[in-house]
Amino acid sequence: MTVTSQPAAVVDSSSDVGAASGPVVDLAIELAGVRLPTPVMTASGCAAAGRELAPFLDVAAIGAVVTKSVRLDPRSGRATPRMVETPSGMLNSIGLQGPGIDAFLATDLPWLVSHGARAVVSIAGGSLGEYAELGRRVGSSPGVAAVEVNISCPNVENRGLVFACDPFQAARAVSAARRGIPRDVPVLAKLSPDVTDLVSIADSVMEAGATGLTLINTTLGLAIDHDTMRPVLAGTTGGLSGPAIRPLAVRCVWQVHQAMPDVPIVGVGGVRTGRDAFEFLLAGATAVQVGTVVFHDPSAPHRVANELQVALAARGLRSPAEAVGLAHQPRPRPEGTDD
Amino acid sequence: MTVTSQPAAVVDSSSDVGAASGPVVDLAIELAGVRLPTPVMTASGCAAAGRELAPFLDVAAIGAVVTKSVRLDPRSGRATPRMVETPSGMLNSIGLQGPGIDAFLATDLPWLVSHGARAVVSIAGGSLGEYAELGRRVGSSPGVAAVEVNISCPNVENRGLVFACDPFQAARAVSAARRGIPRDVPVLAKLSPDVTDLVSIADSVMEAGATGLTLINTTLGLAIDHDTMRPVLAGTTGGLSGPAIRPLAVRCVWQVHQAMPDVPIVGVGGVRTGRDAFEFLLAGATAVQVGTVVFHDPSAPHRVANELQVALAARGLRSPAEAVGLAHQPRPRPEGTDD
Amino acid sequence: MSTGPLQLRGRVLKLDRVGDYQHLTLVAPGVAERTRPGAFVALAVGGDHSATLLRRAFSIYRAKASGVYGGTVEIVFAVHGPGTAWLADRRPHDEIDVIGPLGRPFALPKEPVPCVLVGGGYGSAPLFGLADRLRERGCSVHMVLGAASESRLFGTVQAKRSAQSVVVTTEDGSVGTPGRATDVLPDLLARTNAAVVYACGPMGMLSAIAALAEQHGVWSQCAVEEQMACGVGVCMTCVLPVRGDDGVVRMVRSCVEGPVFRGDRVLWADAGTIPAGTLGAPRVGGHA
Amino acid sequence: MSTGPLQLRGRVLKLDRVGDYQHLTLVAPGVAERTRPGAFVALAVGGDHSATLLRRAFSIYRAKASGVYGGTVEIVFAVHGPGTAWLADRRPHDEIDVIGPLGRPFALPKEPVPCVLVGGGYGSAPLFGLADRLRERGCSVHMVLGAASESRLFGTVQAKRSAQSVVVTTEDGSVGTPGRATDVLPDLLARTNAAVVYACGPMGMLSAIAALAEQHGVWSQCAVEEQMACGVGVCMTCVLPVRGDDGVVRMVRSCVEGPVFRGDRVLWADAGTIPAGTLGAPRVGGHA
Ligand SMILES: Cc1cc2nc3c(=O)[nH]c(=O)nc-3n(C[C@H](O)[C@H](O)[C@H](O)COP(=O)(O)OP(=O)(O)OC[C@H]3O[C@@H](n4cnc5c(N)ncnc54)[C@H](O)[C@@H]3O)c2cc1C
Ligand SMILES: Cc1cc2nc3c(=O)[nH]c(=O)nc-3n(C[C@H](O)[C@H](O)[C@H](O)COP(=O)(O)OP(=O)(O)OC[C@H]3O[C@@H](n4cnc5c(N)ncnc54)[C@H](O)[C@@H]3O)c2cc1C
Ligand SMILES: Cc1cc2nc3c(=O)[nH]c(=O)nc-3n(C[C@H](O)[C@H](O)[C@H](O)COP(=O)(O)O)c2cc1C
Ligand SMILES: Cc1cc2nc3c(=O)[nH]c(=O)nc-3n(C[C@H](O)[C@H](O)[C@H](O)COP(=O)(O)O)c2cc1C
Ligand code: FES
Ligand code: FES
Repeated sequence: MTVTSQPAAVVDSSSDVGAASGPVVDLAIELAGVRLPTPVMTASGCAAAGRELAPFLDVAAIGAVVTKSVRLDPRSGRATPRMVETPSGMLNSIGLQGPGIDAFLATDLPWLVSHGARAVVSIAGGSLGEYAELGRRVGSSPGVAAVEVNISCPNVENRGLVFACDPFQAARAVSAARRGIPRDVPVLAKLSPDVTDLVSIADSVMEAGATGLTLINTTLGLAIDHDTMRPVLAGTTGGLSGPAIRPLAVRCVWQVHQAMPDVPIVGVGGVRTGRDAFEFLLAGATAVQVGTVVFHDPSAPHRVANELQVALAARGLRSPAEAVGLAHQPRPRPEGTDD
Repeated sequence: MTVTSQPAAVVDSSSDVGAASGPVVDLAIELAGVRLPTPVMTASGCAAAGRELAPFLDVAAIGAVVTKSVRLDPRSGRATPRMVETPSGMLNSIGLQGPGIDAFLATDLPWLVSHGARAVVSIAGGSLGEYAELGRRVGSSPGVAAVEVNISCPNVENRGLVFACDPFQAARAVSAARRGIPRDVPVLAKLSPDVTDLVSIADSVMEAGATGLTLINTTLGLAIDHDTMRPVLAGTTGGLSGPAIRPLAVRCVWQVHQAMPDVPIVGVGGVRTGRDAFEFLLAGATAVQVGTVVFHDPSAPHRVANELQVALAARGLRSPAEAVGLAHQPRPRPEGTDD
Repeated sequence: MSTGPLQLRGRVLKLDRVGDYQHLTLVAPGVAERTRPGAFVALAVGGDHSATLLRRAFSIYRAKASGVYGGTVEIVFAVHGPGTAWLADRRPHDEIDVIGPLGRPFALPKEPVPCVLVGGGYGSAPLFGLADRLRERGCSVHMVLGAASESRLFGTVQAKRSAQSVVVTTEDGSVGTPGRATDVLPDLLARTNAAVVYACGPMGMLSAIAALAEQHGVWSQCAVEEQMACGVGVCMTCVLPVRGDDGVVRMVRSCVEGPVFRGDRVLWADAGTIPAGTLGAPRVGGHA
Repeated sequence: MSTGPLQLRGRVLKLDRVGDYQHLTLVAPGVAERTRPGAFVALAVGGDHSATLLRRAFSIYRAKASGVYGGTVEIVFAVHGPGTAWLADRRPHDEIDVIGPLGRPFALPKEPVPCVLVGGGYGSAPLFGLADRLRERGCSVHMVLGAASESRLFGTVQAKRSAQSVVVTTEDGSVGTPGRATDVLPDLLARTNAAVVYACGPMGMLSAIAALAEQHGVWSQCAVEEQMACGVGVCMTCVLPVRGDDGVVRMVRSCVEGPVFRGDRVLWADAGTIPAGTLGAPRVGGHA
């Protein structure tokens, strides 16, 4: 399973020609204190624990591998069907199927470490106690580049309400996880867009000890089968992802960066090409993740980084960092006004 | 401008064949007491005041024409660019350009009435006073089939916060408008999906006197131009619409119908084909609106109704009403279990 | 009866490369009969499951009312993004959903006066039909075709048949007079004693032409190219500040009130803004 | 070295209609060398701006390591939705992004035993390569091809070359024995003294075959067709309850641990559910 692959799928860099004449772009970035060779990572739940992507890219060369959110105990996940294709996206309702934290730390994490990948471990709990325990276990494991706290989970102790939808509960989950994680391991809180006031949630998880934010998790959707006339997904609703939601994700990054320009943000939602990644940087993200598009093109985290390099060079930028938040600068005057 | 058009664009009814053998479907519905010949209307802002669609469909034969939201005074709208195409959707930031209520009532409404269309007049205010005044003016005009209250507007009296994002403000806007509108004219409150708890907003606008709900308005998005490296839209953010958001819209209809099964709902968001319309009915909508897809195919409100008729017949349903909310019934057992 | 746009499934008859452009001929019965020079068509792109929903607008280059295959319309386009790339990938017999003709055409002079027609790049496309109509009315026709380089010119050979005189300009000097179309215009206006200048091309060019026309006391008719989501007047995306007969500036839809405008009516320098004093000009903005 | 899937831009060599199916030959150098019977390819559909992002999975019908054009893979498919409609619209020289070979192939018997191969509809596609391999090992091969009607059968002529005996069944009786493939199976298993039954087709058929095989004390190898979003093991959509060697039932990914499973290991009746006792079986569910 270590065969190198041919160049792949989607390329969309028509206006990026002439890049050869641009500056030499070093793609390396620093995210919340961690150095990554490129700003393009996988997204949680869209790369398993990295191993299956090895035939399609070099896991050591991409920004990082963000692993599927792991729960404390093994989980079977939901019944099938677990996905529906939707226009330029998909709905999923996997139900966090996984081996549980012990098996993950015993098998998956060492594989990533031994293959030279930066492992960003995503954890998900159903209660504050679980977040705390997961934080402790992951925090005491060597080789973790960063921890991502997925708080888009129902809180069994609070009528099943999703942690991410309430600033107070969101903060408590992040703070519970944070406690067991060494200071020098960054903690990214991953937020849901399905809230009235994202900035207030962002604010409260930062207060609770997060080092940065991952924006965004999927947005809640539903599809109905025309033939059975019932919801397609066994879990009824599912998370909407893919290019369809990119404008939503870019807006979330924009709003949070606008309100808190110093907070490191990892942008995720519909990244398909290097130009999409560039758009997230311009909105204020330091790094990006590729989720659904990996299903379309498993080499995407590698390809997107290459395309981003071309896009940066074509615009005279020498590093991803130079692009971060640029779109917030005042607009040049509209064409046609000449004074 | 009254030329009949040829059959058009998108058709997607592969599994609906054999419809000829199904029952005869009468597409007429009753929406909050108003009889409509089909459950398929235009969406506000996507059909102007109906007149421009006359070359492509018979305005008298479609369910209703929902007019562009009208403000009290004439408005120039926002600077251009006002739109960006996005994957399976678009962002818009028109800024409610329009002639103001007086010109609307003098010109646009009489045109619709004289052409036999059912006119659903959408109103939008920037303050409670404006909603009240708009309600009075529209309420005293003959020929209004229903009023749609667009509350996705910033409230100038409340730090520019959007009415639709707060149950209390949303209710106040609807109640202000409702006061001047005769009892027998239904009032549809149009809600935004960009809230943590849609059901609570739905609940409070119904309490405030709405007769039904239109779900959903666009969701907030943003796109950045790769070349200028600034937001594409002159208005920075814009509303995301089109098939990309259909799963989100269907979810909103589902959630509200689940919580309040007796409330008439008009589903809107990404309807492209009769099967999409069918999906909204199954989720709990009594009628649907076609917005963005009208730009793709101006005959869509007519075409979608025809396709819906085929879809209903193929499933043995004799009217749209028979489909409403069906997807909420318990699921038949999964295949493979035979006891 | 034969007014107003049609919507129909057109069929590709031919698709040829011409310089940097694609020349597409569509069988679209009924459209030609209604077409007047300056009108455009709006094409759906990407097929039944397209991720690109918005129609693409193209000036009608030629429209033939009948023929072996029924009426045809022709357009000339540059591959730019996904929509035009999809169009360039069509084959004969493929179907394309067409709406047309759309928009207000060029206004024709009542008298047989000298006319100058200026086309920038593919902007020359609608001028050949216009030239025919003008000549039918006894007008003399002079053409200027300008582009960045030779491959971006369209119709230079045909121009010689359509016009009494033709000037070609290229910015890189690869053919014709080096420079811009507007560089040669003052001279031409004077020399031909033109009463009307017709123009189609990029905004910058139109703006300059409208100004020159005013300086020379000549009417101008400019076909603009604003971003359009629908092309039929229902979305309000394609607006531009234009001064009306009543002196009031309004944001008007270029798809239904244009694409051809009187050059002296458009507030060229203010395009992309809402100029102060426009009807209903901005206060605190509402999102919609 | 020659294991593991490749990702590459395949090129369409041929696309033919066969009954109700399309037979697609792709130039995809390197894939054939790695292919074993039962493996599949996952194709990207809809082009660079596709609204249909998920790959479509197809059993490999034939794979040729070399040839005039380099190695090829062939698939047989039915037009079903937008993805297969797009594939059916390809022309020679068009590019298609291919990943393959994927999945665990059919396990081959170590001894030269009699084998029965059952294909439902296009499910026969992977059986011809399998038959070749089995005959190479000295196994006798007997085939059953079943479908709803004649036009939904694939490969009846080729089956006669691949197998010692062939039974064809159609539900409408349009050709062969009227009824289902499973109707003729008990007899055939007994008559041929089969040691292994290989099957590819709809879930209902596989389930019935696995049960019959158990009744007859025969091994079964079933290639399932679960909905797949990625095909490469990263999304967890394609799971199915399968009992492991340790007796524990797990939700296993049919793209990497299948598509071929031992028929006696799959909990057929529970597909589409999480059977009680499955490792990590449902508690209050979390959305993700
Ligand atoms: C009245 C009119 C006449 C036109 N005539 C011609 C013609 O004869 N030949 C020709 O090559 N082009 C013409 N154009 C421009 C043509 O519409 C665009 O090149 C085309 O829409 C680009 O689509 P795309 O998918 O390739 O590019 P994209 O940039 O991906 O398009 C994205 C969106 O922006 C819009 N858009 C992009 N560029 C333009 C543009 N220049 N003008 C308006 N909208 C744009 C598209 O319609 C689409 O909605 C005309 C435009 C208008 C408004
Ligand atoms: C291992 C495997 C081998 C297959 N081999 C063949 C083959 O040889 N010939 C053939 O015609 N078909 C085969 N299929 C089924 C084929 O993948 C589907 O017919 C195809 O994905 C339908 O795509 P669509 O866009 O036309 O339909 P749509 O229904 O629009 O597809 C929508 C989504 O559902 C998925 N899907 C739909 N139907 C199926 C299905 N039956 N199985 C799995 N996923 C599905 C698609 O992948 C896509 O993600 C195989 C499937 C699998 C899993
Ligand atoms: C199949 C699937 C499974 C996912 N599982 C997880 C998960 O376990 N944890 C998590 O934080 N996000 C999960 N996500 C969300 C993604 O990480 C990402 O936030 C979202 O899909 C938006 O990005 P995209 O559009 O690039 O997919 C999942 C997404 C998909 C499509
Ligand atoms: C260009 C445009 C303008 C719109 N203007 C309005 C408006 O004035 N009032 C309103 O309530 N909704 C407006 N909407 C929202 C639509 O009515 C509809 O709720 C939304 O677009 C989702 O439906 P769709 O996906 O079918 O477009 C507008 C949408 C678009 C695309
Ligand atoms: S393009 Fe829609 S109004 Fe002009
Ligand atoms: S299809 Fe994605 S894991 Fe099997």
